[in-house]
Amino acid sequence: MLFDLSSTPIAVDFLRQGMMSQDCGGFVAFEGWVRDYNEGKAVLRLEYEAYAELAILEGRRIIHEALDQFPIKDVRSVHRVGLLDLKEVAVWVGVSAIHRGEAFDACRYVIDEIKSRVPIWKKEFFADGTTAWTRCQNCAGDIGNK
Amino acid sequence: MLFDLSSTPIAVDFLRQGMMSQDCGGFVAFEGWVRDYNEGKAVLRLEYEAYAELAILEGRRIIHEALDQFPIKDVRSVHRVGLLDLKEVAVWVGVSAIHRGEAFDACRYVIDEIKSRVPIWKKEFFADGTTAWTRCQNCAGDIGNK
Amino acid sequence: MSPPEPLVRQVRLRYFAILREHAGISCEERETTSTTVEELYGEIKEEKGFDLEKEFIRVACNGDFVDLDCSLADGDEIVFIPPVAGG
Amino acid sequence: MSPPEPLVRQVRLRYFAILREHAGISCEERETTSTTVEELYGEIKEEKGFDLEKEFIRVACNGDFVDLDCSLADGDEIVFIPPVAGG
Repeated sequence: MLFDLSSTPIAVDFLRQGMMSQDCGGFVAFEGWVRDYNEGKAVLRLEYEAYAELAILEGRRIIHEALDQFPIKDVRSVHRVGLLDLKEVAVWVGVSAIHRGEAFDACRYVIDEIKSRVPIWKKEFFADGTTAWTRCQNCAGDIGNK
Repeated sequence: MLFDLSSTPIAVDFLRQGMMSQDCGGFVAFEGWVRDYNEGKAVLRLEYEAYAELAILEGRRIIHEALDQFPIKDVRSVHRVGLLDLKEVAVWVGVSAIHRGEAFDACRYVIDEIKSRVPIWKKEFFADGTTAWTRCQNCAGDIGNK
Repeated sequence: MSPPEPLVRQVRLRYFAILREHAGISCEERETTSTTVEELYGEIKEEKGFDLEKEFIRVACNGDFVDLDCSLADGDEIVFIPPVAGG
Repeated sequence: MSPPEPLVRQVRLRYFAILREHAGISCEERETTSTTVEELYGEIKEEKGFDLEKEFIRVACNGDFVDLDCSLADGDEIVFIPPVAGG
């Protein structure tokens, strides 16, 4: 389980405990939370839709890239799919390493790449009754919502 | 409780849940774990000793610096004191923000500053029966074990 | 001598997210005379009224990303991938 | 006219970590003729045999960091802070 999709709440504490190791000195985790506001409108909930087979393939590629590029011990990530309420964890990335600088760098690499490359889409349900598939922030070639 | 010392295990999941907010999109956490090896020798356990009053004062200063310097929502940190076993969490830093880049930057700032400025010392108990107060990595003016 | 390429290819299309909602279906089998995925996207875009230009999509063929100029073969499963904004 | 500074000051010293172990005590009251914390560190270093040069320590007076050239006052609580390697 290096990268996976989950249709149930992400068990963040279970995941981090599963990475605990006595030969690592540092652990960095990122969590993406469902936010109540986007593009100037109040958001009530979200739906994530994935092209699951390719999302898992591409997610695992990103994990392997991180393992190749950074001197880290372990890296894992889970992305939610389906309907999510406010404050739920939409995506989690955990990285363990001997030194913390590399854990920070690898964690940031993984979340940036996931957000720009993995085929998962977000539909926002606004308080005014409208919905929208969130506009791409990557079209201009940058890697988006950093 | 922006920065605190704890003589009992750090309740990481309780702390992160206490920071969950529906107006934040990203959360970054750092955990320093007790490692079984340092300077070429097997480590059995650690002891952290703090100059508690000044550690708390300086730790809270660092937190306020982070809140001033980065557009983040919240930042908190806890450092253990006393005897720790392998794999225990020695220090935890959590940062919530609207955008993830700033959460990463602030989290890294806080842990780097804590490690170089807060008067907490680490004594290592080695498998060969010797002990050592860990050598300073900051003497040459850099900020150490990045 | 190998047989000539058929003029009509049978492909399977799957739609996700905004394209699924625009198309009103999540998959379809279709016969096409397009020879590349780029040509196929032009065909579908016009038929369904998609407003995403081809510069903004990526394409998967048989479960992995391919370039827009990738040739179509009979039996291919094609997915047009609208811009991703996960997390 | 304020009274002249006394030649001898009563200060309280606390020791932590490697300095505590080297000194064999965690605090002491002492009378000193040193007029700055730097001078006081030289006095203590020689008496206790500390091997940490003053360039590698920081000093706290009455609960907060001060510079090495900070003047000593009667009743001050002084802590010499060996290099930190927390986390």
